[in-house]
Amino acid sequence: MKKRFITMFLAAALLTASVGVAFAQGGSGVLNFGLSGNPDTLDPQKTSGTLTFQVLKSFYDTLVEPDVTGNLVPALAESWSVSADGLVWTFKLRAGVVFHNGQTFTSKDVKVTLDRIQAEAFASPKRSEFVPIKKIETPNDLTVVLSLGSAYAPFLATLASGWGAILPSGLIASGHNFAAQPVGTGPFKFERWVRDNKITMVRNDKYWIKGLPKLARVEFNIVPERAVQIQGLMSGAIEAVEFVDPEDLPILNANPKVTVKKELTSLIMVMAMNNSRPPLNDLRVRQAVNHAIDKQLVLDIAYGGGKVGSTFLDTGNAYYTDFSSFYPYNPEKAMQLLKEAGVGNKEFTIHVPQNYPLHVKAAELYQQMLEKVGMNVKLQLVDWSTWLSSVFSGGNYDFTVIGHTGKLDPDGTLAGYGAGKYVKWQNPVVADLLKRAVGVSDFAARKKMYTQALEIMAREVPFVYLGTSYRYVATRSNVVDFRMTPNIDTFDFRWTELK
Amino acid sequence: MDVLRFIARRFCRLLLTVFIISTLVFFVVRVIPGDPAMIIAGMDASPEDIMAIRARLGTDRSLVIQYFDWLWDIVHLDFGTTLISEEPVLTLILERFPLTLLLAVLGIAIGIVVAVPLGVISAVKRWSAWDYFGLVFSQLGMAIPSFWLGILLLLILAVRFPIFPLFGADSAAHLVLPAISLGFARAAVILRLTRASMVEELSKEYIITARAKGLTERMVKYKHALKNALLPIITITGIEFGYMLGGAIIIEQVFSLPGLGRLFLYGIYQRDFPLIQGGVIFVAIVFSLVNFLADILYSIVNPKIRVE
Amino acid sequence: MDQLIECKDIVKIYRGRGLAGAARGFKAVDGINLSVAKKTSFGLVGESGCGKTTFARTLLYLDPPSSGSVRYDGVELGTLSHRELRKFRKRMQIVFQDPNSALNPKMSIFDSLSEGLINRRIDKDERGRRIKDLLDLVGISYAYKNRYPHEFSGGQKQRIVIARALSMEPDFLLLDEPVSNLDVSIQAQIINLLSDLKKEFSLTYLFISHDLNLVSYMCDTVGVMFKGKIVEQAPTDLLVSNPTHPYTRRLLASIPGAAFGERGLSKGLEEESVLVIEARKAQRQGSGGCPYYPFCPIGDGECTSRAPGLRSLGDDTISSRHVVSCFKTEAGT
Amino acid sequence: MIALRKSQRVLFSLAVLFLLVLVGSAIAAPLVAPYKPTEQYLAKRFHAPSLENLLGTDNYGRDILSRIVFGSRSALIVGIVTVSLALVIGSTIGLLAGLGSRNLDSALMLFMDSVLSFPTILLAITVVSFLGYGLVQVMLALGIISSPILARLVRAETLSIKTEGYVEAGRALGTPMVKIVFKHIVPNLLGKVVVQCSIIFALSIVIEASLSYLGVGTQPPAASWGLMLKDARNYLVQAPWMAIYPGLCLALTVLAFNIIGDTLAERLNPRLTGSS
Amino acid sequence: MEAKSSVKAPLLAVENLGVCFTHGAMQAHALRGIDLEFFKEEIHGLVGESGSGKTVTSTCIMGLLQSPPGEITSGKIVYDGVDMVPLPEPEKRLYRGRKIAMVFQEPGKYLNPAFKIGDQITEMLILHLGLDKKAARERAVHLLDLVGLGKDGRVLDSYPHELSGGMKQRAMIAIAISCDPGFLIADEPTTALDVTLQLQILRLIKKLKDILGMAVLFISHDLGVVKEVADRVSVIYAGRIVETSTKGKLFENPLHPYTKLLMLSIPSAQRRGVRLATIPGRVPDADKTPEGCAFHPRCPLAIERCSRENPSLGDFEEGHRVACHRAGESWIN
Repeated sequence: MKKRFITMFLAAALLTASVGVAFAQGGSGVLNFGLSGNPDTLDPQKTSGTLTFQVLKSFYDTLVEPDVTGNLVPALAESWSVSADGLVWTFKLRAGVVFHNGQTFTSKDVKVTLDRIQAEAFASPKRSEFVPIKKIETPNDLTVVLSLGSAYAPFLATLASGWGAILPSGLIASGHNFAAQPVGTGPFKFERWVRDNKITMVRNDKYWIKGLPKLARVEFNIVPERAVQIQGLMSGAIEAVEFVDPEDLPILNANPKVTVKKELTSLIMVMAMNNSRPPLNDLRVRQAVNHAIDKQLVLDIAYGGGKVGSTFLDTGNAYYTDFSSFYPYNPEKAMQLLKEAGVGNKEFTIHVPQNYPLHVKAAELYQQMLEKVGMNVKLQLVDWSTWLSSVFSGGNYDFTVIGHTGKLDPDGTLAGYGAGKYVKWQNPVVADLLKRAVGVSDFAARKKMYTQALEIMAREVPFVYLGTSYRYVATRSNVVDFRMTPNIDTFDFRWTELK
Repeated sequence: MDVLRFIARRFCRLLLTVFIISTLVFFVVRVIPGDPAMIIAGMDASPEDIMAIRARLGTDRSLVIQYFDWLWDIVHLDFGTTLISEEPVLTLILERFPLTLLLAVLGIAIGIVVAVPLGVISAVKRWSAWDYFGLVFSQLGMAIPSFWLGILLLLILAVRFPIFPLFGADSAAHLVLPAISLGFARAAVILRLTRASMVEELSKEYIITARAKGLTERMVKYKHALKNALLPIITITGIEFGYMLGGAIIIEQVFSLPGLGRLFLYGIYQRDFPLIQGGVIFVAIVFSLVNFLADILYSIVNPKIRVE
Repeated sequence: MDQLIECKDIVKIYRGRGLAGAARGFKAVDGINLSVAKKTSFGLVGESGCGKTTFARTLLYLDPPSSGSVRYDGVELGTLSHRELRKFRKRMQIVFQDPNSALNPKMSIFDSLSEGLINRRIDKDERGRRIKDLLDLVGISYAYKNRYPHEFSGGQKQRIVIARALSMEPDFLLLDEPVSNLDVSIQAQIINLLSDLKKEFSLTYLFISHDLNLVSYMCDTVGVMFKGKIVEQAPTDLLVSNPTHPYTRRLLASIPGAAFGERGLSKGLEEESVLVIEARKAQRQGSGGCPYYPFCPIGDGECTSRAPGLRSLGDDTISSRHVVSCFKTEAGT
Repeated sequence: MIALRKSQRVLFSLAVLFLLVLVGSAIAAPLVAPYKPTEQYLAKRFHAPSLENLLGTDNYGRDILSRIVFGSRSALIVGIVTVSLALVIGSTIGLLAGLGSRNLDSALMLFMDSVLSFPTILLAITVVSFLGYGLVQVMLALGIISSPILARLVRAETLSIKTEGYVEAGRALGTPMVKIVFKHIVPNLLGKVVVQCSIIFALSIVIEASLSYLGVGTQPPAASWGLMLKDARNYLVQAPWMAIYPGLCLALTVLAFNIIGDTLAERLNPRLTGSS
Repeated sequence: MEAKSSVKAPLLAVENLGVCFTHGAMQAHALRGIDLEFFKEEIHGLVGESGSGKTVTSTCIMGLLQSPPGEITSGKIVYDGVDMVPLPEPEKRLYRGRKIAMVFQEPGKYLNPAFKIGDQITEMLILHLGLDKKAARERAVHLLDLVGLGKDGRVLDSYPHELSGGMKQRAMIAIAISCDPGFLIADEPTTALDVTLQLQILRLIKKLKDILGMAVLFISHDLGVVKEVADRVSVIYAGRIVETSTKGKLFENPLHPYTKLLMLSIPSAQRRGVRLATIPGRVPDADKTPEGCAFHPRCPLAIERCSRENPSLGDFEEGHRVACHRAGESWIN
């Protein structure tokens, strides 16, 4: 008997040893990156996940892209021109760009790619953003002419977003599975994806920006435990992490081999209120809730600091205007307003997506602050899927804590509010302003319209606008020039080097 | 003949079990709030886009039609593709399974290597220091949640004393700590069982015979009693294996291992129905197979069963 | 004579467990006909595994027979509903072999004895009185009424079990090896008690045992059972003086020591080697011959081809009551 | 030998004592706990144990001692509800299978085996996803997943008790089936069931902690040991006390239940109580 | 045969053996001075009811008394001139199986289910006789033949459960006699067997005694069995031998009232209608043995002296010893 068990054990051990031929690491050009989860898919047109686009940024390019300051600059398109009515866009494509599979990039690729995302049967989640394109013409290999049905201000931003990635037409035609095997023109070539373990990519030697990328390869290590990520960063097993919980800052700052950079994100942190549910349909109650929250404290403790906001846009946005004088932290005022509104002991629930620990932490703080002004508030964690369908889409909630990711164009953020989007707040004036602003290309004119709408939103407070948090980018000290793309928060490894 | 019938009967039972559990899960996961189309679409998608995605996924059809559709596919051994990433479910599962299997096997092996000898000594030397050590060991094993043990082990043996890697699944060294965390808790159970089984065997009449034959105490205990005492351990090992598969989810999470458990958890969170279905079927089959193997092994080792 | 209990062609088949096992059955009782006259005692003798206990349980419909009928005092038990059967069963009580298992360890003996009385809707005061009478009857002090079974010895437990059976005021008592787990001196006490009770309450007994000595002491008629069948049945004296079936003879001859040892009946007791028995079993396989053939010293070819049925040994009133199932009835006498 | 046996008795008494203290503090939690368990004192986050906060404070400055005391409530409730549910579901199915026809038995056991063939934690997560996150749902899930074990036990015991003489005698005495079940069968299988329940009790507390770790268990800010452990794992270096004390409590509670279960098992198994 | 006892020295003698069990504060004197002699080629039957001390006696002779709780308080067990009681355990072990062997009541339980019969036999041969595997197996085949399990040694490769009850007991006997022991203890070897098998096993033991020239201690509660098999009979009651003699003398003329009552309490066809003799009460527990003669509370002949003075085992007549103040007296009129 005993013998048999020993044999079994030995066999298992041998098996392990043979499976795991230790991976040869090292070389200054390899960056180990700590990622907390998997991308959903590697097909840029079939997803909406932030984390997914963060990874895809290295495989694909777009016609235009944001630079370090957030301005849209040429990428695969060398230049472009717009007709006076803003309906016809002519793009001059970059010559000599080659896809990872060796195919040369031409206007055909743009057309086929855009056709793909527009196809109804393909059911891309971002299809509606491309529907305004009525006609795609390719007069020659390096020219694309896109005609819109109506003026659409965010159009360039749409092309610069992750889902505007250009795919090789040949592979699209042959039905290539981009979800598992991405092929683009990006700075890195996809090598391998072992789900829940790692994604590896190697330098694209034929990248169209000469001299870039600098790294030989990047490995995304998928490490779900935050504590493990941090320990990995401190011990050098990981060179950079996706995200740092502010709670870990003291340890990281104490470590000389780790550098932490603080940047303002483009996130809009809020606690949304369901404006259709009494008594939250009463403005006084919403005002009371806003008065009850010490926004800076919540930002500091839950999100590691940031800039307090006062309306529904990230505080660093060019269209942002400050209205923080409306509802300063004032618990007495809150209690008084609640008394006036006669809220009494009614029970409220804060629904929080369980997969976002920072929001959960913020929710615990909100809950305490609201209780302090006499509201009866409970927490309920839900998984992301339930949050999307039941809370966000179904409107089954009183309060919910969430952060809205930044967009390249304010319309991406604001569209639909005032007309019942998940906070169920109805305001025809705002709805109309937002709708009309889409067709206005002039910045000043557009900003005026948005400021008007944002002020109403700031006054009527369908949300608690917490503000925009800081992002802490922690890397080993030898990592130079690891960038995060502004507004869309994706990783940009092109300039990164290891010293 | 008898063996064939036995196998056939077990196989039928296995199929029935799998059918029941997967049907149950089929309806349960579809009644859970949550919609894979919304996961794909995200927060900013338009309702029309969501409808289109639903149509593409086929989740807009009635439950009954979806059920029979699924049943038809399963009968043809088609597990389908995942909804979110459109990868073949079976491939994904088979890719991830070896690691989880290895983890479970190692966990069991550690459990057995530690627990069986300790259990035997505890039983032979009842109420001795060994026995109390065994008692404390097994109770701690049951009382410490495995995720805790895992994190502690990581902090001590990967951070404080960097003997083992922190994360990843590239070499044998990566599996040592996970296997220990997984095996420890189950070792407790196996230890208790071994001890009870050995104590029971030592009180049996044939032990008196063995002594009356003039055998040494060593032979009486470690030959005559032990062989009988080990029999039930085989059965329990099969059942323990099921716990290992389940417990692996947590261990995989702590140690960043790309195992079946996390895949499955992801499936549940993302409402990726084909992935959940496939996972359920696969896990149930594996569990049943392992128990079936344990039964066969048991019948080989236990002469009494073989004839019946 | 008035028959209290009559059964015809009782068959009890046990099915195997599981899906496939159901098809193959095991005939524990294979066509038993038997009747017990009122106020007499019938003894059923057989070795372990011959189906005596299964037969006892089917007779009381504790486990209904697979086929065949049981008439009790003229009533067909198979036609009764559950509820009626439950009422009817009270008239037929059973005493088991193992007194340790016959009493619920979690109930005091007073509670155990009350069970039947409660079912008969006898009020509380009356119950106490009756239990006292019953315990007196079987020789257990009423002072022990609140004790639990483990506080009693085997003999005392068996007395309590008998008292419990009597609490239903039955007219029929099925005694399944009532003394075989008891010490010699206690055995005699219980046997005497049973004899006294039979007289006092005009009881009818069906006495099941492996001990031919005991059965022939207790009973008026004896049936010998082998592999689910009765192979010989006769009034006790006749059976003892003129055992006809080779199995009966073997049983008699096997009684060690005092009673029959020196009576010269040991013919047919030659030890059959294990291997011979195995070979004969194989010879008989599937051919439906006499089940006793493998063990039989006088069996021949005839016995391997077909099974003998029960037949009377004579026509006169006495020998007609002696029935046996063997082709070779003359060979042994 | 006898002296050593005594030490097991001491162990048993200690276990009982510990549980009594636990139950006492759970009942009198508001009196025992120095602070409100959910009250945040953001000014004193991560304070080490001191006279003010005997076991220190957590990442919201909440008093750990108070949270542990209130957490004992949810631990005990989880155990009690899980065991009760498993008892109701498991024993009913076990009794039905043991007493019913062979087909009913097969069907019920097939169903139970199906449930068992699914690893515990996965099943719990599935059930909790179905019912929603929260303590009540977790208890329901734990009850459901624990019941097959009890069902099997009850069935096996019922099948064996069914053949005991006193059950047959009861039938012969004309006792109705329902009465036989409650007077003869249930009291005699209770012993083993109690032992199994003590194991389920202990296990349910540990699994609750594991589910909380995965984020599907008790909802914050409620005080639960599992939740405390989950939160503490991120602050092991900064604030080890956040983990040590709730972990200790959980381990001791499970230990106490196991010791009690073991002792009961020994008392109930005459073979093991033998002198050899 | 009878002459032998006075001439030859016994192979094994138990002298004044006393055993006490301690359970906490309770002390049970299981044996209170046992004297027994065993001669070569002679079967010595030891008769007694459960709790009388039969099994404790055999356990002591085997040197397997568990201490604690048991303890030999007095006396010697002399085998071939050596007192085994004070021997250290390793030396005692050399007697067990080699010189003194034992056959138990339930072969099904006393055979290890996980080992083949062959292994269970050869294991001893290798250990005690130093045979190699091949020689051991050859001897095992021979042993099986000796106990009637066939000449081909097929049974060696069987597991215990594959054998019938009778075969198991034969295998058990084969194990016991494997090292050619001088002394064999048979503890109720036929009680668990069917009656028809009982006689075969009894005859086998007799045969082996003759072939191997062993002294046999045959323990039984059944007077009939002892009468069948034994040359000499001792009756044990409450930890003391109350009567001992050759079989003939003891059965013809039982002197102790207990012996006599035991004989009269056996039912049989001949005694039909005759009330069985009973012994009131039951065997006392070892911790509550009465003062004086332990049997006096149940004895029909008891006088005042019996409750005071414990009678010693003395010669009543040549070769017939009895421990009774009123030995040989009759109470039936």
